[in-house]
Amino acid sequence: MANAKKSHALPEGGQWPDAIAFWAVLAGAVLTTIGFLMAFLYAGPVNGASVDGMPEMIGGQMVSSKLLLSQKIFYFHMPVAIVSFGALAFAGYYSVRFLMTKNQRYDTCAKVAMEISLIFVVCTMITGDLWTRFEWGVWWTWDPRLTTYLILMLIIIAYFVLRGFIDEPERRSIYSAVVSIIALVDVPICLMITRMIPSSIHPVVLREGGMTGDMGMTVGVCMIGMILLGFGMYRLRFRQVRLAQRVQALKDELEEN
Amino acid sequence: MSVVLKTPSTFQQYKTLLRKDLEQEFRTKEMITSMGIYALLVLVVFGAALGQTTQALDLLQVSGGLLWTLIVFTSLLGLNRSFNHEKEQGCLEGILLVPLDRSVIFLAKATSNILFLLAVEVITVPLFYFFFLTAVTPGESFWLLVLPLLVGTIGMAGIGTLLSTITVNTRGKDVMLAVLFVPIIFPLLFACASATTAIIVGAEGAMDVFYPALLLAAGYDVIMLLLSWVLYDFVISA
Amino acid sequence: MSVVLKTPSTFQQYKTLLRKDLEQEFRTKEMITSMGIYALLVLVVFGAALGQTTQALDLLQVSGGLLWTLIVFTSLLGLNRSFNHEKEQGCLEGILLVPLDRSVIFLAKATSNILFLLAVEVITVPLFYFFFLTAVTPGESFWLLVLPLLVGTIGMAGIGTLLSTITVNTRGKDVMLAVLFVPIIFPLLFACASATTAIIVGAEGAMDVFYPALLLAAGYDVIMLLLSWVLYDFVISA
Amino acid sequence: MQAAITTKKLSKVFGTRKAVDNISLEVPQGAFLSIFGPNGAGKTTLLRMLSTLSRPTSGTAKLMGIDLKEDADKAREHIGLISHNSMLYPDLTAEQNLLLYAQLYGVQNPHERVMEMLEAVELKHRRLDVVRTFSRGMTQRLSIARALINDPDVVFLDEPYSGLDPHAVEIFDELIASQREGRTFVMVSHDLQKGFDMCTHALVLARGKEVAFGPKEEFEFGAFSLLYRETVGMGVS
Amino acid sequence: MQAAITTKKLSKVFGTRKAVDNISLEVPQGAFLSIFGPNGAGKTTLLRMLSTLSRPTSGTAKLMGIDLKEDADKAREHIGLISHNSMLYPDLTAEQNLLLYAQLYGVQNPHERVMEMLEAVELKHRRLDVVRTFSRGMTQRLSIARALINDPDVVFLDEPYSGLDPHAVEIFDELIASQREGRTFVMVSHDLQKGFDMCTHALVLARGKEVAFGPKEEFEFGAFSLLYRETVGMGVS
Ligand code: HEM
Ligand SMILES: Nc1ncnc2c1ncn2[C@@H]1O[C@H](COP(=O)(O)OP(=O)(O)OP(=O)(O)O)[C@@H](O)[C@H]1O
Ligand SMILES: Nc1ncnc2c1ncn2[C@@H]1O[C@H](COP(=O)(O)OP(=O)(O)OP(=O)(O)O)[C@@H](O)[C@H]1O
Ligand SMILES: [Mg+2]
Ligand SMILES: [Mg+2]
Repeated sequence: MANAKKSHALPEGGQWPDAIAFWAVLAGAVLTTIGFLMAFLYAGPVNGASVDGMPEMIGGQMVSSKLLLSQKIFYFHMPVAIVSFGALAFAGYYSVRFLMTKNQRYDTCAKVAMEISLIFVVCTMITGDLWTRFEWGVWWTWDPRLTTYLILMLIIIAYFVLRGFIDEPERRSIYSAVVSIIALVDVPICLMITRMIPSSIHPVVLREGGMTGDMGMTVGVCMIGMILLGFGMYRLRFRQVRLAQRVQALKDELEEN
Repeated sequence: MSVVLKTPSTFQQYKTLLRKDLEQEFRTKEMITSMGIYALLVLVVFGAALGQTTQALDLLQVSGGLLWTLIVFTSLLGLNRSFNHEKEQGCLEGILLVPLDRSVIFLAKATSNILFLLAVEVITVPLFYFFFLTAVTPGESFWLLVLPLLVGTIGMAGIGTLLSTITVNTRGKDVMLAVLFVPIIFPLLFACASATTAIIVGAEGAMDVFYPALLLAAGYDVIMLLLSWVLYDFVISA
Repeated sequence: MSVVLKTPSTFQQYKTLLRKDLEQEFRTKEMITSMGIYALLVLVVFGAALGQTTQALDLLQVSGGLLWTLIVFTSLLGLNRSFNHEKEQGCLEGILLVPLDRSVIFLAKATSNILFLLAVEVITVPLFYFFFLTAVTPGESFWLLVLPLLVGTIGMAGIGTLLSTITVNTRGKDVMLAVLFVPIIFPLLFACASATTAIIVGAEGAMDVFYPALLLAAGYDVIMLLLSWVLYDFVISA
Repeated sequence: MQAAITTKKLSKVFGTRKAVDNISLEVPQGAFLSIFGPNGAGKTTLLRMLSTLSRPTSGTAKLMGIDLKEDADKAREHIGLISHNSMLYPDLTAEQNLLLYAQLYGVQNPHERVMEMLEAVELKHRRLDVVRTFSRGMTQRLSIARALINDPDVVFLDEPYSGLDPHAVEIFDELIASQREGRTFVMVSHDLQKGFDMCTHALVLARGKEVAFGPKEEFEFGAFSLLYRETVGMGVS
Repeated sequence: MQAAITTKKLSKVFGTRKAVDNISLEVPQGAFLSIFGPNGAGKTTLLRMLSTLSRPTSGTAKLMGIDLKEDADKAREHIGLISHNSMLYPDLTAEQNLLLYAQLYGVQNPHERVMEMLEAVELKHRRLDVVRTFSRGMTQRLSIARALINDPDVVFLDEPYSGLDPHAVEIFDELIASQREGRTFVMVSHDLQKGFDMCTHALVLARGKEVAFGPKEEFEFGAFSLLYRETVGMGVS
């Protein structure tokens, strides 16, 4: 009952996390920049090889400098990918909450989380694809990881197309909640596929023995930066959407009286 | 006459609903003919597309993928129509007015979709064999093909029933269903196609691919069907 | 105000009708988004289907066929919707009430279908290239691809406009359109796919295949468009 | 003066069913013809033939002296039709919709004419809104504006009142009244009282055949009402 | 005796629009409630909530003493609904359609009950025909049979007369009259005269809010008519 009451009260304005949202974005940006610098200045190339324009011998393979440099993409690629999954998980959580309470607020939360995850998914695709270009020399292969991730992106796009194609608000939120929950099933598949299908050429760090300390440090900084960025963007966007809803509701109320 | 109501068992209601779909199909034969013809057309288009190659192409290698592409497109068509029937005269609301468990509606509809899809497959898979595989020699345990077919069909019809319940209420239903269905069904499609290809090629160690892929598909089926079942109540009452 | 009517020129009416379709699309972006996404989905399904192969498949050999299959399915979808719009509120009858030559309606609708299909191709063909052809080296006169694309698109949109006018009034429109469209379009599809494959493979003597195929396609276009134009009056007044 | 509508033995056959059977009418200019009859009597079919949307199986029909078979396009300049369907594109704005029709008809000052019509149906302030967002009553008003944009001499109305609330009905009545001067109207309706009040001529159809036709003066409401009840009592054909 | 329908502060919000706003009613068993109001007033929305097809945003509704939120399935046993849609499968025969619903409801002698209802709506001779071939009037009759097959205690009617010819209206009226004994009816209508004549209770809605509600005795037709006109004159919300 309390919930039902809240659900059609006016959409609230700012809440405490909004106060730190801006700072989170700022800190995230700073940390990511630091991570970027560390990737090139602090973290050593793989196995301590040096970048001097000459091919190096690593693990019995000749590796060119270009490849060693492109390895730097990793420091951004993985954190971005992880955050994209995280945002999706939050969207799924809010969708479940919405179905349980029918509180419109959760629908907005889920939608904004989806938007954030779309941004990060696109970034993963871009960084991953740049890497694909340097590492494997092609723009695209139908590797299982790449394919499943592309599919994940399509589901997220489908979520927004669905929202756009339904006019009634209640139906829209219920349907999109259901779709985002179903979409969540794809996340573990996407995560596990490199481990399940051995023929996959997408690397798995944990399987191949991990990173050196300096690399781990850099990844960590980037990771925290990206998480802060994701959170801050989420809150800022949420507040904007919520305030817009509030204005609309106030307008409607004025019109009615 | 006084009317006595006795709440029927869930199973009876399931049977009643399923029978309705079958009776309807029996009278019009609309679903099976249209899906069948469509499948045939898709086959022809594929044939033309692959017939382009000047060198002999290793058809065995792609046949699994082709077969499943065919099934996906055909089931898209069938799913689209199956809920259009329910909407036509507001029949779905008539059913919703009856005191029955919502998941019965899901189960009945999913079952009829499975049956229609299987019926269409009984026609198209031999045709597929005829068009693409008579020139080559598929592996000997070819008959195992029925397993991925069964698992895939069940999964597609199940999730498809949920999704088409959603899209029947949206603008541009046909595209919307495709947009949701294809990506969500993808892991299943992928696993089934792998299993099918392994079987058809029949190379050494085919079974090492076949069983894991089949298992994956079955697992996906179970998760998705459970999820669809749980979520169906929300979707249909929206 | 007294109303003065001056019968506008055919070309003006053509422009007015075409502008209506474009304005509508501009507002909703429905046709292009839905066709675009659908094309992307078909691409992914093909990719996954062909990605199954353990041995490297000669993608160049099938790419022409794949591309055209993709275009056929996408245009089927678009054609289906384009007349649904006209039917929605009886708008087609509103247009028929106006004193204008029926073939203007055909030309305007065919033009808008061509434009939408081309717009979608502008997105999907690069994607197709990206997904399938970056790993291999297509022939060097690759850019000639635009010729069969243009010829094929014009033919498909033209005949498709006629056929979708017919099927929009039948039960089960989507299948009916596919059933009529695919066989009738088949020669065009075949010729275009040949030309495209020849170009993409770029082997010696490719041009010996390319130009005759293109010519065939163009000839088919001309005949079919003339025929559609003549027959349109009968179809739309039925 | 020339008659607005003249039909001679007009028939329409669907398969083996005669939807309209040998109808001969003559409706003078400026008249208001009400058509009555049970479901399936052929009213809509007759209206569609007269408005050139469907071709008669046999017989001739003339509109403002123009034979519909010979010169349909010329006749179309004189025709306005309001049917169950609004004939408006839901995704275009009110203004775009009217402009489309104005330009197709070749109205000389299309923009001014559109504004004038929007004002007449009191929708000028909503002209930039997409028709999809209009309520049923607003859509109906716009549909009237659309039908009258080419200043037609003959206006056909197929059950224009169905589904309207009383206020919407009032607005519609006023509009029709203000437009009657010099125009011929043909209206299909199931509401005997209303249809009879408005008309100058009445036609009762049953199973495609004419049961009664004539100027209103020839009928007395009581008797006409009885005749109508009887006809309708024949049931669905 | 227990009330047939009780609502307390029933509301339904679509997005930010309040389609039904704080409606509290109490309708005794055996009553006939007529609901009036302009287009978009929330009549259909209210009916859909009461017939469990849509969930209230807030407030409670009870039907025959059963809370709709808590035990919708139990309440559904008492509900019959005739909406704009026939809710009949066009490709099944009349008999198959009724049998489907009879069996879903768990009627004890489904075949006999179906025959009985077919006789009541005078369609027994057409029972083996597919509904697609039925005329509008016949479909409407079958739809009534469908709604009453489970012998519901409360029957909801949403604009049941729209599009019917006078004969079909008569048949419908007779059927309703013969079924009124012991049943509660709720009807939405734009026809004030008819709706007021039939009812024992009346409700006027505007913009989702109750404008007037009470047993018919409390209203005098002239005043009620005036109130209704005023409400409708408020226009589409
Ligand atoms: C478009 C192309 C790509 C996409 C969509 C993609 C996607 C992903 C995703 C989603 C993750 C995080 C999930 C996980 O940890 O398993 C990830 C991690 C990773 N990716 Fe990629 N990737 C792409 C290309 C590449 C390429 C070309 C390489 C290197 C050659 C690469 C190397 C890695 C590594 C090393 C990790 C961390 C893996 C781990 O910790 O298990 N990725 N990628
Ligand atoms: N396109 C068609 N094909 C076949 N039969 C048709 C067609 N259109 C109408 N009919 C038949 O012609 C007859 C007349 O139909 P029409 O629509 O003109 O009736 P009406 O008088 O407008 O009835 P209502 O009051 O229900 O609108 C009916 O029996 C109908 O079944
Ligand atoms: N599914 C929905 N989503 C959003 N808004 C809706 C929905 N259904 C109805 N509404 C809105 O709720 C209000 C009430 O609609 P409702 O259909 O109940 O009106 P009504 O009283 O039945 O009108 P009419 O006389 O035109 O049938 C309208 O403003 C309508 O736009
Ligand atoms: Mg009619
Ligand atoms: Mg209503």
